[in-house]
Amino acid sequence: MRLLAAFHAAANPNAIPAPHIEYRAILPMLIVFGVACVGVLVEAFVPRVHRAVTQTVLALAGLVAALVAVVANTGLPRRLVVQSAVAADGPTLFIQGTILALSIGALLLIADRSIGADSDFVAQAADLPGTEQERASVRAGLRQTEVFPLAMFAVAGMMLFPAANDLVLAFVALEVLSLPLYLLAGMARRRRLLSQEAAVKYFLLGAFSSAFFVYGLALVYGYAKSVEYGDIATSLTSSDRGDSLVIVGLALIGISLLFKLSGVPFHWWTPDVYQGAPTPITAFMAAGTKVAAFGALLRVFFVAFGGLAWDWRPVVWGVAIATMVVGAILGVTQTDVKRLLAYSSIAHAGFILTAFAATTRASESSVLFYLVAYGFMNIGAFAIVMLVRDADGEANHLSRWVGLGRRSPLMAGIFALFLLAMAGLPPTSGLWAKVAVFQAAYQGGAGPLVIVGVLASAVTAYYYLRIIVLMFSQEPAVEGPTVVMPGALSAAAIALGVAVTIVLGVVPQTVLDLADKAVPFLR
Amino acid sequence: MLTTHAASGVFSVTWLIIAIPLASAAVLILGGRRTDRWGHLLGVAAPLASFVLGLVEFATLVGKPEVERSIDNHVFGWTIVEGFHADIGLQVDALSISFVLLITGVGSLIHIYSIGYMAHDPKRRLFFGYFNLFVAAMLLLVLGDNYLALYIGWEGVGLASYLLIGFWSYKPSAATAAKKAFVVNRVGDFGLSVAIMVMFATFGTFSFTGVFSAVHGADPATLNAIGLLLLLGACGKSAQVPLQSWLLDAMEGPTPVSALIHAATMVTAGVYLVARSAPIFDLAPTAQLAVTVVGAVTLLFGAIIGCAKDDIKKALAASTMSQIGYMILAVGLGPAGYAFGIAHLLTHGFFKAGLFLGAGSVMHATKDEVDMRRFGGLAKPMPLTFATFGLAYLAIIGFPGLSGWFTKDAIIDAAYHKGGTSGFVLGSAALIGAGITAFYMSRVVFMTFLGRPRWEADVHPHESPKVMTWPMILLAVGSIGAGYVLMLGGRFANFLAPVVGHSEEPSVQPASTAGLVTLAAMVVGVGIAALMYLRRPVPAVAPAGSFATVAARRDLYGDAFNESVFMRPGQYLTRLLVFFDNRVVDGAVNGIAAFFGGFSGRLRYVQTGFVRSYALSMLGGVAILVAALLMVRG
Amino acid sequence: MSPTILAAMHTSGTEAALFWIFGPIAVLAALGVVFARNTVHAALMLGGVMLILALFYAAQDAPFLAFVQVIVYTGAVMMLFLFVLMLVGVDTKERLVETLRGQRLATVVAGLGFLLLLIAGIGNAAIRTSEGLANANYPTNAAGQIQSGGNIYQVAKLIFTRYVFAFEVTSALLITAALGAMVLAHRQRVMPRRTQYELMRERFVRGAHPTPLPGPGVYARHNAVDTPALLPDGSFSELSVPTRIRELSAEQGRRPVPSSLGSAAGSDRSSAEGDER
Amino acid sequence: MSPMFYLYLSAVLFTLGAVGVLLRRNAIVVFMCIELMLNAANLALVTFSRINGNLDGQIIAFFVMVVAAAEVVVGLAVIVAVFRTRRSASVDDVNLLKY
Repeated sequence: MRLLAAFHAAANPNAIPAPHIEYRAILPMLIVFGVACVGVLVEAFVPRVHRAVTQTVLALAGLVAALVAVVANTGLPRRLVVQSAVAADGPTLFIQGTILALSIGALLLIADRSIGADSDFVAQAADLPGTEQERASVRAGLRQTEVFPLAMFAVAGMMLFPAANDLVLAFVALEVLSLPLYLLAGMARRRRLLSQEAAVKYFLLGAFSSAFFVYGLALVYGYAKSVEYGDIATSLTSSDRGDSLVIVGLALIGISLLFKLSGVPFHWWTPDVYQGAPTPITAFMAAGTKVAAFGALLRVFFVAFGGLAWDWRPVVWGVAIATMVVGAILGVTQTDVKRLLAYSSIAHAGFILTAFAATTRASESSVLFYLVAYGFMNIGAFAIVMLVRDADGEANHLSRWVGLGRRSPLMAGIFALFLLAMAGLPPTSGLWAKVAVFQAAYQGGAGPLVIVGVLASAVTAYYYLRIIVLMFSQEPAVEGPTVVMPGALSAAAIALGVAVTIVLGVVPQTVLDLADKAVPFLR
Repeated sequence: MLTTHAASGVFSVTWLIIAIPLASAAVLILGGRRTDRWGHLLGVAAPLASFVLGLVEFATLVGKPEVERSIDNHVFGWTIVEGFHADIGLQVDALSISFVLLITGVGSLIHIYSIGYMAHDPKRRLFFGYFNLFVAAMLLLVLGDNYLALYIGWEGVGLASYLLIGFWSYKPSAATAAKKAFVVNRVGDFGLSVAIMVMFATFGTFSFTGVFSAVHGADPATLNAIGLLLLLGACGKSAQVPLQSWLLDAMEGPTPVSALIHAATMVTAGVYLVARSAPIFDLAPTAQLAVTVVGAVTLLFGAIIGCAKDDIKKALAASTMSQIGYMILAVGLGPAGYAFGIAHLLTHGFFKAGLFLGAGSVMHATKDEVDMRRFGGLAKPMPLTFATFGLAYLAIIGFPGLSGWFTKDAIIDAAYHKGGTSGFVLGSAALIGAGITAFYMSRVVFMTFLGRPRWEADVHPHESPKVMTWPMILLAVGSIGAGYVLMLGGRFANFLAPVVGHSEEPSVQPASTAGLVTLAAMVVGVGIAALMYLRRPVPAVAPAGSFATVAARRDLYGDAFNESVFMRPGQYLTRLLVFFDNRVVDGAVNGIAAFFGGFSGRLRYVQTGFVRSYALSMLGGVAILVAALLMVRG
Repeated sequence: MSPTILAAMHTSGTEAALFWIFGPIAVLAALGVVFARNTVHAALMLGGVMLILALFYAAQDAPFLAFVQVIVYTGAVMMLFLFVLMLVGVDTKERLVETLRGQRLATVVAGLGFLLLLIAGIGNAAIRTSEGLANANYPTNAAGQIQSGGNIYQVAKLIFTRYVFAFEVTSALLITAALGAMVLAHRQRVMPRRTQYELMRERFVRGAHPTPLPGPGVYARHNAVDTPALLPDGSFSELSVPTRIRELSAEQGRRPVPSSLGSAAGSDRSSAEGDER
Repeated sequence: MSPMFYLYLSAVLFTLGAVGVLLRRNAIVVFMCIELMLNAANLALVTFSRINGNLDGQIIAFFVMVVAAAEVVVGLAVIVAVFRTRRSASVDDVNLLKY
């Protein structure tokens, strides 16, 4: 082989040497990309009746295989791979593993069709809502199975985003994860208008924010002469250029990341999109995107711009406070459960930002732990939201949830568990997640943030507990919605959520150790 | 003093004391309608089982030599976050076992009573579920061997209390009360959680043994800060000034709830917290002084409010507030007072539960009437209730020989013994409080059971069923005897000594000077009440326009004099305090809730739904962030 | 070309002229994108900006990008935009009234503020030298010889070595895009295809104009498409001129009907409204 | 003339694009303005590439173009889907989700 290459080079002095690629290190991502591509082929060649099953099995197998690959890679040395475009280090593996596990949960929800004849997805996205054509598609039992490859592409993007070691690859990954989500957000079967509106808003604002990313990238490139994180970090001390260039660039890049993780004031899309998108996609997006975005945020800000920490810290403080306050206060008067969870997700982003603002080693590991805990409670909560239905599909208005605990105590109890977890109460993972981030923040000198965080979590606890009280202490409405018994797939997803939430609540140490072993980021 | 011993024998199953009610609660809450038929029986059996277990442990504990009377039952090691290993364990010692017996003992009685009281409620099963949840949480609170477990229990009782106050949430007042209790308690909980964080940051551990062995070298300022934060937590849960306002409203819950949670157990958690943290407070004089001041203020505050309430449950609630003030005062006195505070807590558990159950029995008999002006002369149709209520009443006012006399006098005495001006002021406050207590409690009894009947025509009072009267009888027995058992010969103080330290004071002499003065104050209080509410008919409508009524009854010249000289200023004071309570404190709390609600309600309209507005505020945010970064840079 | 020259900050005069001529045009065109009422005009303005940028790329030693810009952006992307504009309706004009209160003022303030910050950021960058791309395009080897190369070769080399992974990953983007467009546009037929017979029935039962519409009239002096046809009775056929053309000619002030036959003007105007096949 | 002017030009174009996003109601034009922003960024990249004396900037610009092309396809597909449902391409009309 090598001989052949040498021969080739001798024959043509201009031949570009083949780059060395560490395939094993990027195997998890390659598997997911590959499965997504195979999924597209399945759409083309497998008969319609078999597609859904084939896609489900394929996607699940792919995710599991990728997860296995992530676990198998834990022994590899920490290094930069693929022409130093990708960082193969602990946080990468930890985040990728988290994203894969969360994606398995979300995929189970996406694939589940047991909730009556209608799934959450359109029969045909191209049908106009309310037309005879649409009804005919529904009657024909069609199903938009392209959802699976799209979701897989998004998963692959999410895995790549925090692993990328240069800004270009990060940008490409950002788009790989976003584009499928824009499409998927518009595919809800019920309330198509809302769903399409969500897609348009998400798309326009997402594209707007990624334009800022590109401009920031350009400015950083102008300053550092390179976009590789390591080079940027070096240039901060050695460059002869004025800092203003990199400061503005850093701000613009940070804004785009804050947009993805719904930091205030870039959170606007969150409630609208969470509410409008099909619930399984909301679950996927809420869990996966947040993990990926925080992973990338940590890597970009700690590895590339760690030298400027003194400059960006105060701003992160401000953003964290605003995010916690907005998420906590606006959640209080929400009446739609998905919207409420959206504001809760904003508040949680704020809590995580407090640890981030502390910029210590502990803040890295505590953020990782929080992401695991939060991701799973989120998947579980949205899974339950998906099951509370009446004749018009999901009953998302909170007034419809009154007395649900009387009607279906088990499901309402599980939902209550997830709410307790979000409130950070024992015996759930949420408690330790909060303890971890607040402790990291406190030790990192962000005491005031901790105070705001505790107050904000008191306010959020108020609205979570309000739902619990609503479900349990009042009689159900006569024509209220019922909780559909979950099918095997969504039951598995819920069980996954419950298990992780409780296990991490009781014995968090294993995962905390893992997170601690995973950090720090490869610098 | 702080060494603990590994658990063996019966102590190794201490966790069952908590697990049994918890499991029962899980069954009842999650079981749905299936458990309707037998739910209440399970609900009663659970605390009874825990009580029996507690008794066995108590007996075993008493049989051990004093130095071994602290058994640590390690449940599991819990390495939580890097660098700290929280051994979640249960600690059985004199203090915790006393609480266990109180909670499960009185709790069981109230559970039994509830079978009858809640018989007609379609959600009785759920009620028992919450009740058991409460018991489990409260047991965790007192049995945990570290602050973290205590905090978990603390939050747990808060949740159960919230659920139970709002149990009849179809009543808007109940829902509001639940919310208020929740919000006020969050303030206290915040203090506690910060205290725990500071503790961890300073000592690197949560466990009682760890913290207490580390306090000796600690910075006094830190200890004072921890103490004050703990006090804030105690104020929230124990309804002490300035966080007292939720307790009166909490009476919207079913009466057994008021009896168990808002009189006998949960509200005493603050006392437990201070007593448990004795080693910290002993080294933090400022915090300790603050504790005594809070206690003294509250005991007067509650007593005065008690004089003005016509609602029997609110009057009792005010008295609870006042009595807990005594306990807080006592535990603030340091080693001299811990034993008395806890002893008063135990006797109070009996007689206050008895009073509440009696009140519930009265309400049960009069179609849920709570206005004492519509009672009167109930002694005849309800002799058993009257007898038990009367005994509990005598106990609370400190009638010689009954339990309250032993413990309350001891506290007053101990306050005077503190010495100095502060000791005198505190003791006098407690003394005056005792007089007022006698007055308003007599008022309650006279207005409810004596005098002429003032109930509505369609009300036919009758004695309550046996399932309700027996618990009352047992509690009355406790009200009589608990004092002897605990106080004679300093028995309880000795028992508690390994936990809270010895007092150099000799055991209290019941016939001391202070005791005699207290007795006199009590007699005066009862006498005034008798003059006002026995010799004179009680109007069925509150004398709101008392100017006019005074004029109408001019022939009773002496009474008019009484009224204008003693009553009016008292009334004004009372009104002022009630006003303060209703407007200022409630106003602040309601205001906070309304603020968040209103703020949120208004702020949400910022989310206009217009993409362009979103994009605009994003661009604005970008500009601000960039500008901020450039400015930070210089 | 000597690889060792260190390009100063100053560029050649030709380039300066190019910039000062086309730079302002680019700004004007961008303003056009923002303010043109007609969407097609906006699109054309954007195309103009893109072409000018291609020119600037070429001037800055980026010939490959210049061509990509022309081919991909101006050629493909802009065509896509125009295509969709046509699909959505070219005649859609935006109302000029701003419905969101304060949006314009706030936009101008935020925009100006942002621009100032950007300019300040760039201006304070203290960039003193411009390296130029001579070295990058024609690197020397150890012996001091200029190696084979050129911009396209060096760009390709970078893409396929240093940036190879990003390059591969973009394929996922393209697949996603294709898949997405297909999902949102392609419809599988679930209802049986309607036969000729059914289509015919549908058309006749509705009773609307079964035959093709009449073509425009052709007269001796006017053979434009906006000249209506004459009916046998001498009146004008309202249907013979497409609506859009009628609007256009009305806009441009041309009477759709020869003035010599003015009697039909009224009927034509009335037809401008109702005719919505 | 210094290459800096290209940078200033790119800043102006970028800001104009951002302003256009906020002012235009037609979703397609809004999107065109976003494309304008990306183009401005590309100009900055190419200019920096020349100033820095390495080709990375050009490569990045190339990637931005590819990404933008994909984004255009997806975006226009979404916009057309909404247009077919509502017969309106105005972003102010997609306003059901709020508060």
